[in-house]
Amino acid sequence: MSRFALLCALLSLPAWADPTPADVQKVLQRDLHPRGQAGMDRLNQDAVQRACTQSRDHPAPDVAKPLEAEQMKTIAFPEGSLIGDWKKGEAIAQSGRGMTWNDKPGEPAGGSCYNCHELAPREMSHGTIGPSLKGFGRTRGNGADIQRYVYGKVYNAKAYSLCTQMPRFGTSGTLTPQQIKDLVGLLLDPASPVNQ
Amino acid sequence: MKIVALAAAGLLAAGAWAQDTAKEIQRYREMIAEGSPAELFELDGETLWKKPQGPRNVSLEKCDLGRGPGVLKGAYAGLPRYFEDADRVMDLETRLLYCMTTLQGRTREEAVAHPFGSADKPSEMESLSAYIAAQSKGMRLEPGLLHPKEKQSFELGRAIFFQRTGAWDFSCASCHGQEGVRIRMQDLPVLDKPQFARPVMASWPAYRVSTSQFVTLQWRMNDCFRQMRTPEPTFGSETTAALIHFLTVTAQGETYNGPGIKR
Amino acid sequence: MPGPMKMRASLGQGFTDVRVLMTHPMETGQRKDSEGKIVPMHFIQNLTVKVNGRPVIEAQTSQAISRNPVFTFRLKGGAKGDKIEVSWLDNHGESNRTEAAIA
Amino acid sequence: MNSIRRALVAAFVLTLVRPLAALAAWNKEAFSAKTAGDALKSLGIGNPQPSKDLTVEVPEIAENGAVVPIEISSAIPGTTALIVVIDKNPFPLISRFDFKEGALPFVKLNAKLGETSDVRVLAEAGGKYYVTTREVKVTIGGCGG
Repeated sequence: MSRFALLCALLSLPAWADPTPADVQKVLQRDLHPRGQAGMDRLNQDAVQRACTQSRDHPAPDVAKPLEAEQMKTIAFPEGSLIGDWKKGEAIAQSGRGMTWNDKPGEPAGGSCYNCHELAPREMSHGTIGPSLKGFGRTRGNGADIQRYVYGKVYNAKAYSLCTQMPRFGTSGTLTPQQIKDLVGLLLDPASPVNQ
Repeated sequence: MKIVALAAAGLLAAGAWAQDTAKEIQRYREMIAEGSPAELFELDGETLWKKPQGPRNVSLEKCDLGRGPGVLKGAYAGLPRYFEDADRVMDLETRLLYCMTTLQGRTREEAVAHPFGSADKPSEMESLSAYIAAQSKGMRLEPGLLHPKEKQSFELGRAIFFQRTGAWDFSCASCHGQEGVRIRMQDLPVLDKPQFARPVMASWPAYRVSTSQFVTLQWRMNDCFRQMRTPEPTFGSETTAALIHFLTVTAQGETYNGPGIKR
Repeated sequence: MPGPMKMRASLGQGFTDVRVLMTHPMETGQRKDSEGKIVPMHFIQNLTVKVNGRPVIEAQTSQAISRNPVFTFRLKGGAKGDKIEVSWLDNHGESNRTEAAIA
Repeated sequence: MNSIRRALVAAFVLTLVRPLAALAAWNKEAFSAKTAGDALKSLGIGNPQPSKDLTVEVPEIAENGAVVPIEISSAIPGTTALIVVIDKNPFPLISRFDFKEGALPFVKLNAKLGETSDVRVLAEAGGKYYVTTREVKVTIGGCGG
């Protein structure tokens, strides 16, 4: 039997051969060790991570809806305007620091936004995993509803789309409420470079 | 009407610009590939391979990388694979670590005290990898897949690849599961698909220009976990070996063309 | 002791290309090490290329040449067996040289 | 005593053996200049003429400023030197190559660019100077962390 045929046979093995998310979690707990601020508790999958692993990021609606509703409850919306300082927001969007084992705990983290999104058009070095956000506020205005949507989406993106690749920046404790407001400013302030 | 035409022209220009950018970056990569300092690390690696070390004061020249003791030609292209003496699947560095502890009598702690080099301190493991991998140039990648433990390792690697975990909910597939996307300016290969995994796996280990270091697959796994905001994988653990095994099996059959050069 | 150098001299149509790799940190004096201390300037200042013992290229370089420098030079003509030598000298007075015959 | 003497003799021999010292001295003043203009002044270069015969190949976009390849080739008859200047670097003068009989005015090197900058290449031929300028944009490559 050729290696290729063997590989095909392997790939079509029944599902029981695949380790479950719980099996993998055990292996990771055995093979990884805590370092810096990255403790072992980070390997414990929550219901969202488990549902997304099991479904390869395509959860059935009856699985996704209740979990999304639960995630929505984690978001604490501040009172009043949610539009912070877009200049600070731009710096947060540029920074890829935070939460890794070699980031100093307590130091302000970034949002890594440019890693995945186009924002200010003058920054040509932007990723494309997420949609382009160029001109985001120009087409949507900056009323209370859109402010709330952007704040909530950055705080906990899983409340809006369960298996999105976007981290839960508020829920995970990566960004502070003020930093998230600054990002809302970056997207919605008419003076922000995103809207030029 | 005029506005529509203008907008269309703008879109076209933006599209052309994006294409030019991609082309220019491709040209940049070709230009730097012509002068890869990887060969300097290969020279260092050769010295280290032959240098007596450890309590037994012997070199690694009797180390069996899968093709018999001391056989280097094509050894890298046959890894990862199952080793009976260790009763597990090992990638190149895991196997080197095994030889350092069993042949040279070194402790694991000492041998992995500094597995990833920095600008101030090169790493023995990385130079050895450069030297050994270079001797598989032009050979087809054929990792082990017949032994039951090899099948298990492949399946474990694939499951880890899709496991969403860590403070930011990432899996390997968060970045490497979607076609045609990039992080910043870096194109992301879809690593569970052979057509994308092949050229990537054929070029590791590699010289990395941003750090002027020679980097290995154990380093690549380690730094991906770091950016996934998880705890740190232990060097040579089953987790890292299984991931490397899964990726190499996905790329199998490709002609090895490394050591390569990376951004 | 300086790390290894590697050189390849290959004959073209009426010229010879010499590609040389050097192990050198090329420190700018602006980088900090892992403990946050400034790493002092340390870089190659002079390069010499000789053919059969005669200097044909002399170069002066700054700290802005990339770490582990790679240069390609082009010599007029050349014949199999011609001896090419490349040497460098850095700001600490360290030096290294390598030689190869045109293949 | 003896060993010190031996060491001294060895040191003396080493200095003698270094007719690497036949090298042109390193032009400290030019390499310490903080602007491209000052660097060129230190090298005695004024008003270089743009020339199509001085070819400079650089990537328009570099993913990493730590390694930017620059390939230079001069078809100007009698070219004896090539000079590389990166305007925005803290010390703009990068290198000077002097070519003697037997060498062609060609060089390929990798330089560090602190930021997006003009790369200026000058050629000396028959006491005159020629220039070609190309811009290189430096971007952020990967995860940035």
